[in-house]
Amino acid sequence: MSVDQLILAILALPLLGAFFNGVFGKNLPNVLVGSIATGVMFLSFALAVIVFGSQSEEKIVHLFSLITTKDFSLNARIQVDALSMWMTLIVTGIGALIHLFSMGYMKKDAGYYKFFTYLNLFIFAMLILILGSNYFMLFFGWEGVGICSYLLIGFHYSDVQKGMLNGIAARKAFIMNRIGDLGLLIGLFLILDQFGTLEYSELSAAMLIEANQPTVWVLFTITMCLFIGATGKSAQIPLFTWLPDAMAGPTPVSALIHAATMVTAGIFLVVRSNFFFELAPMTQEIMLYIGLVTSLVAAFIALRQNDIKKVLAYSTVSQLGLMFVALGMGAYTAVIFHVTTHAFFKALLFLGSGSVIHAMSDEQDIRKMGGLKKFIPITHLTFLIGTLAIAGFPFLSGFYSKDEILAHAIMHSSIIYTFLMLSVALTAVYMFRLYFLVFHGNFRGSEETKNHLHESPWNMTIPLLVLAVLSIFGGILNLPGIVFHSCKQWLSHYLNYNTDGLNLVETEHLSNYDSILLMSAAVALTLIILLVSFFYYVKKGKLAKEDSSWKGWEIASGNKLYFDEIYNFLFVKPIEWLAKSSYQFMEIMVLNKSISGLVGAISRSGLIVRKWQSGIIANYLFWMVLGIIGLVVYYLLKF
Amino acid sequence: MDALIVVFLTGLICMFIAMAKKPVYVLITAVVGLMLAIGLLLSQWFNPPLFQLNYEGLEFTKIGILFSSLALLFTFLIIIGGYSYFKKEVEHTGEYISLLLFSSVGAVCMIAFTDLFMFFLGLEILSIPIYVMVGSSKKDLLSAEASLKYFFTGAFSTGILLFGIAWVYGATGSFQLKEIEVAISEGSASGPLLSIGILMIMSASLFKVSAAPFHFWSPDVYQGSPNAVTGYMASVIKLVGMFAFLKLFTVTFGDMYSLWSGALYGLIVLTMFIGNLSAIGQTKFKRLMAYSSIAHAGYALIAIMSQEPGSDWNLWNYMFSYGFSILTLITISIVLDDKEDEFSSYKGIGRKNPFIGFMLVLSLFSLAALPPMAGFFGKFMVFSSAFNDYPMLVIFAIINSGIGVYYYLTFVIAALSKPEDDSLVPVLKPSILQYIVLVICAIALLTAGFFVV
Amino acid sequence: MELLLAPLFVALLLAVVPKQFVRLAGIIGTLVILGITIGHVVTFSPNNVVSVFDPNATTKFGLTFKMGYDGIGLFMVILTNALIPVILLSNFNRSIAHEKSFNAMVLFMQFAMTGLFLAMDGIVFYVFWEMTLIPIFLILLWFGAPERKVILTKFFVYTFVGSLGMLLSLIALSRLTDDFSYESLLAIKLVPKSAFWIMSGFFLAFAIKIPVFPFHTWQPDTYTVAPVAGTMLLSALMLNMALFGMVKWMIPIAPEALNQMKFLIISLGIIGVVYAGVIAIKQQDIKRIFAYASISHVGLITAGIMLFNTEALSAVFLQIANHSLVAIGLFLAAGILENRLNTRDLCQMGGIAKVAPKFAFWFAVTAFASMAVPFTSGFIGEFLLLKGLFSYHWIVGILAGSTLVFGAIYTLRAYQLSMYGAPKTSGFEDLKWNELVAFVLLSAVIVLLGIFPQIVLDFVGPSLDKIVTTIQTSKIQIK
Amino acid sequence: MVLATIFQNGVSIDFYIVLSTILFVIGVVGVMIRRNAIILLMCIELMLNAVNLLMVAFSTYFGKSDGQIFVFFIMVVAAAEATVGLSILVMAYRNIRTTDVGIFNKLKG
Amino acid sequence: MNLETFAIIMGGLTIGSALMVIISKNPVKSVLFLVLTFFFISGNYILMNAQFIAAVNIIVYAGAIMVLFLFVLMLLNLSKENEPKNSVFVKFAALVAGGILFTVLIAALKDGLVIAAATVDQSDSIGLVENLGQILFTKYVLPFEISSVLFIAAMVGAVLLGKREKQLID
Repeated sequence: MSVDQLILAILALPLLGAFFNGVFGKNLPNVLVGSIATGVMFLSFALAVIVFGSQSEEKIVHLFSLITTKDFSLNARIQVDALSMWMTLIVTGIGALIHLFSMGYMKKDAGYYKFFTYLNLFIFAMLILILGSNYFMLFFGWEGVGICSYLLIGFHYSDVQKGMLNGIAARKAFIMNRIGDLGLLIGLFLILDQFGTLEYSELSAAMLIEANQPTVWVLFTITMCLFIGATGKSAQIPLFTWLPDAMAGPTPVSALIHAATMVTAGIFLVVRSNFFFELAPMTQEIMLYIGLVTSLVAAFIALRQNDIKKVLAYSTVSQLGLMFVALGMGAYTAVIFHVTTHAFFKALLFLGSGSVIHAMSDEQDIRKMGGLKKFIPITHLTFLIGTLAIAGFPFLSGFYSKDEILAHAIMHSSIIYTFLMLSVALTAVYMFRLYFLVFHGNFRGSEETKNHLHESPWNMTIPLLVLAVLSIFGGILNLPGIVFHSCKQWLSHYLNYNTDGLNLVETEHLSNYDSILLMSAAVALTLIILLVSFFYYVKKGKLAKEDSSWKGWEIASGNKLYFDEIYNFLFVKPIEWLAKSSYQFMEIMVLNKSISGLVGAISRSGLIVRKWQSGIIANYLFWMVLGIIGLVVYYLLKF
Repeated sequence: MDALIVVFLTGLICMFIAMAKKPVYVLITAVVGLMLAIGLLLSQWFNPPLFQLNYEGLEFTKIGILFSSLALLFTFLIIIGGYSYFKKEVEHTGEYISLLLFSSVGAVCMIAFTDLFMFFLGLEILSIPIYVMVGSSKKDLLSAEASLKYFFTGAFSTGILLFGIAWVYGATGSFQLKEIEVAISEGSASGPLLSIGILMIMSASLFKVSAAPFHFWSPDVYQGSPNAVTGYMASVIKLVGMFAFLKLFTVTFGDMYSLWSGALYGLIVLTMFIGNLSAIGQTKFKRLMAYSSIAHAGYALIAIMSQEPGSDWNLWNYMFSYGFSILTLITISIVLDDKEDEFSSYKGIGRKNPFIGFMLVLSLFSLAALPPMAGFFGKFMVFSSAFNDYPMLVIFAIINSGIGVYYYLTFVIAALSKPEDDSLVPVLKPSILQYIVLVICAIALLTAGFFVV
Repeated sequence: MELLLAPLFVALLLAVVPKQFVRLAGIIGTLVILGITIGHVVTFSPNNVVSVFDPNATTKFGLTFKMGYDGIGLFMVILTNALIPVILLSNFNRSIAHEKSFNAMVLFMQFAMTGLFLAMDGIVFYVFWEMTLIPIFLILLWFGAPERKVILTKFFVYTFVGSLGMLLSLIALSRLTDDFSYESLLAIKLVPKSAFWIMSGFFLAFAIKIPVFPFHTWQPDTYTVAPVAGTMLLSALMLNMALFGMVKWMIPIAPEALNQMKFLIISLGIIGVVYAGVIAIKQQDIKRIFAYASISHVGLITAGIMLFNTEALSAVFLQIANHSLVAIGLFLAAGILENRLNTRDLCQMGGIAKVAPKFAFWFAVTAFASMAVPFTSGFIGEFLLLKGLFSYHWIVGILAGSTLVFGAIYTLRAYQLSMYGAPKTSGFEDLKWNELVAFVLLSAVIVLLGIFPQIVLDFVGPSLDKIVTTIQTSKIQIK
Repeated sequence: MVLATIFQNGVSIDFYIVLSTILFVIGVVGVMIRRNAIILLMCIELMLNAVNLLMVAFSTYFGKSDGQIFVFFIMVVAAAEATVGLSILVMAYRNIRTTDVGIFNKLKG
Repeated sequence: MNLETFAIIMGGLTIGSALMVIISKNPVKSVLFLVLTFFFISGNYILMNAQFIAAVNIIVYAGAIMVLFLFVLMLLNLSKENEPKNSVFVKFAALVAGGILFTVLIAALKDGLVIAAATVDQSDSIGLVENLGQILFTKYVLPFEISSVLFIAAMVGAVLLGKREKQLID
């Protein structure tokens, strides 16, 4: 099979799976449904690996033309290059694992077949997003993943207690994404207006020629619009509040969509558009600061969250913020690297938490957990690996990727580096808090729950183990070159021709000495926090505080810095007020009343006119005489 | 001329045949006579008439032939559609029908006149039998009242008309339309005498077509008179009045256009508004028809206002569609035969009797100028002929059409909606004759608009 | 000609069919008509103008009776004729389907609409335009909710008054031309002032029927009291006539006023998009929500028409098709809810997804199509329209784009309040076969057009090109 | 003849125009102020006579006899009208027992 | 006494008796004043050399029509002064309207009368029976004949309305 057909197969397999499960899944046994869904994912992944291995240069596969008008055409095309293939690998790979995990996790769910349909559909949309050769395809997939995300967040919509709430969370996610989408769409229009095409290759080629470059302001607007789109999907300030709420969905969904893949679409967008962003330094600055603030804010909020998934969600937001900081500094390959490792360990963490929740009979509150390491050893182990990875424990994947970003930061500005270090430290703090509270100490849940505690089945633990391995060794992909010179910065090199933009940026690297210095600082920080946490939670046996005993910053953190309330006050309430008042005032009072007023006036004047019709002959004759008088007077006046 | 004689003779014969106390014979005679008359009229379109007299008081132009045959056709439809009413009192059937026939003699005179003698006589022959017919249901108090009102206002307007004729005579020295026209165009007659005379004649003509402020009689009289007579007044008298108006004012007094057009403009606007506004909120069917006929008089007068050539054709089309619509409605009300004439008694009629419902929709929407019914085309032609000179007038008329549709619609809704108690709604059984009338009307309303070549 | 007369013939035929077969006969009849239409579509080449009827006569007032179709006309005809069987089908199990009068009126309406789309003469257009009012009015009157009468009067009078505006414009035009054939009307050269008034007259008629803000107040009320089938006819088919009329008649006849009116109409359209979108957010009545949604969507289409370039107009036709499909789907869903729960109040619904999963799924598909998500027909159309509007002015583009957000808010709200949560009622029956088939057919077309919008574009493109270039070359430059 | 035409003897036509106008207006006023139907009818006759007077005056003034012929027809019509009017009146009287036109106001609005 | 004075006196008397018609409270008096008015008008006709019309006027109007009126008055027993009075306001309004009508008509005439020139020689004979008969039966024979329709219609109508219905006898 040629690459064209393979790539098509990669795309088509999830779709076929979704279609098959969607149509026939209802009447098939769950095992079969799950196996098919998972099977196509693994197959897809395998094909992706083949393509990845065989394809070395950029290739565009033309499928069909969506629209052709005189001015432009929008085509369904696939672009096979390093970036897209790398992302494909992540998506299909992690996707396959999470599918496998879901087979166990969702076992007892009534909507089993639906779940896998949606998941497959999601993978399909995500693949379109990353494989498309133009912004239009990207937008296509972009919206597609939004819907799948919506469907999956609100998956338990008919839950007796939380059905509506799940729905509201899903809606919130969708609408916030839509706001970002609008920004993206406008960016697309601007691009189309300026260049007349949406193809990446044509655009980047056009941008290379100075004469074709639009003015700074236009470029700024374009990039800002794209960035707004990215903030929506990648949960950055101001559009980040949907992501924690999105945890209402089943845990595998959180792992796949809201940690590993979909939320990185914004990152992908910026990396893809590097040829624009490189020439828009102002946007880069904005991106950098927004990323930084997001990272800190999210990390801060995560400190006092008690829902295991919420902690992970804020951690995701924080990590994404980190990535945007890196993007703001133009460190595209570093970001992709971090995306990759983040996908590994965050998926791992989420799946681990899923396993915990599974074991805890759907309890998510960490205050009711504790001491779980005895009961679910595999989960414990893998979760620990994930925690260490995200906290930047030496030689785990997170360590390398985070380090690379930090290295860029210190080259950029030491203040940013400081803040980033703060963010990293906070990450370690809340992650260790989470870990210790869940797995150490005494079990704090009910007896009933305790009796049900059990390790997850094989199809859930295998993905955990695989991801754990990846989390450990993921760093190999892009070693900083201190240890093995031969595979130094492999990923960066691989991605280079996609991401070096206009060849304007020379990717600098710190000297080995500086690198080691930085690394040691980070490692020291992590280790200190690890030790302190260990003493604090395990030795002193501190527990998570009750909400009522929060003080000072804890209140702010626990209440998510009141973002929801502020948004509610600033946007939701005014719009609802506007909706109500414009209905009541404009629609009923002004428009309807003006019509009915007109009608009323007409019929009232009808009543007046009818009064003249008194029924008395003398009056009629009188009117006639008046008519004649009128005519004569008319004559007198006019002639 | 020969048609005139035939109609008159038919009327006479009817009276005598009625002595046999067999209403059917009267009907057959009237039908045959009218058809003969219409045939003779139409044959004049191609050939010279059989009788030719020295006196030229009557002249049948082509448009005159059309108008008079239409008037006779309307009379014909009224007679057969209202037959169920006429035969109720056997001893009067002959009188009813012959009075209508005599009246239609007047109608033809009033269409074909060439001097004011025939105009005046035609007007009176047209009106006097109808004064009687309005009061013909003698036990009915309202009928008597209507008759009295019609008579007094009518006689009063006759006085005004004669006063106007006298002044015009004084100014021009003649009763011949041709001579008057010449006198006016030569300018030898201009002056207050002529102007006031013309305005007086206009007042009387406006009375006949029931335009404001000379319209007051029509709602009362329409309501009070028997249904068939209302139909006759709304169709034939209005048609004839309009044509006489047109003939007098666009031809004879055509050179005084600047005088009467201004006055007519204002009165048309007044008429349309009064007619339509008063019609809103009416609960009596025939009263509604009366107000709508007032409004329609306003629209039709626009044809007379317009100085475009062919306004007589436009008027003919307009009156054609209007007449058939009214005849349909009147026939239905004859079929329903409701003394109270309230809207409420029409509730659900159309739903229970689909054909009647169909005809109701057809005629009411034709009145409201909804295509493809003929009413739309009539209105369209009239309005478009006047738009160039009087855009504002046309806009007023259009606004009024908008108001008008409201009350037609209320009636349609009442007639077509499902009644609460289905058993109360009668199943109507129109006679064969009424079916014929309705079918003729339906064909006319549906197709006429398209064949104005 | 058989294209035009077939519906009338079927309508008459339905009057004599025995009552128990009438609903079947209705569907078969419409399918036959659809077959005839497909025959025309297959033999049609988009560059042509096919004359259907031309007696070569002119009446006294300039009526030429000319009828024919070009790409856009035939597109509208096929859209109408394809959707009417679906509408009949979706109402197949309701009592309304057994009514002769209902079936006959739908067919009669089909006849009138076909005539309208085929009209090549101003008067013929107007005649059919008004003729459509009668069947829909009767359907609403006979089968609507009990409180309908006042609202129906408002609807009828409102739309009628609107069309009087068009009548006035035609009357004004009658002075300037010998006959009303399309070519003669296009050939008229107007001074800008009179062009402005003539276009305003047309716009009044179209704006009320579409409806465009602020002429929309009849619409939510009417949609709520109408029977489901009536709402479908109104929202999916009736307003297409107005949009079609704007493209084919209003602008080509008075293009001199295009630049004057452009700003005004686009503003009204955009205000409608935002205004209706905002209002829909807090409505409790599900039909009302969809009614406002419809106003919002067509506001966008209206604004798009005024851009008057081939690209935007192609998108307009795509959106017309999309809006029709979606409207039928949404109102079918609303009708099912209303029918089985006896309420339209969202607060009294909930949890239906659990008891009626099939319904929930297909309703969701339609709802997503309404939100213009990818793979549905709305996506491309909306994309192109927004792009066009954005090029016109960026503020307009952004405001219009808010439909993405508002659309998501109100559609999802309506969907979730009715479908999500714990079931509040028991015994909610899932989709019947006919409803299922209707949903499947609609969704199939929605997805088909979502992936291959080019078929629509190719179909209408040449005709639109012709219209646009005629105007550009002969009369004015479009700014 | 005893009298040569009056207009050759100093009486202007204006005199008769004014005279007949006065008579006409008296008739009109009478119609408006009286309520007895018979008197109303009489006032209308008075109006017609005013017209007759004017017609004859013009006819004599012009020396054309058609004016007088017209007067003749007016009389014919007046007679017919009076007949019909009185019979309507009698019929109404039978129904309501009054000739007061003010009573006839059941039809209105 | 010249003709002018005579005409003025005649006119004055006509107006006076006409006024009495509308002023008299008793209907019978009104009828009699109307008859008187007709006589005065006939006098005017004679002044204008219209002898035939004068005669016909007296015969038809005073003789026939007014007798009919009187007859009906007596038949309906309306001779008493029982006519209900219009309110003062109505009378006042009617008088004002009449006054205005008169004023505006005269005001219109004040602009200057233009009357068709008396082209024909004002012969004395036009008002005579012979002359009128000649014209009536030649030039105006058609209206003459047509007026028969009028009379028949009026007759039939009068019979139709006047005939007592059987049921109405009480």
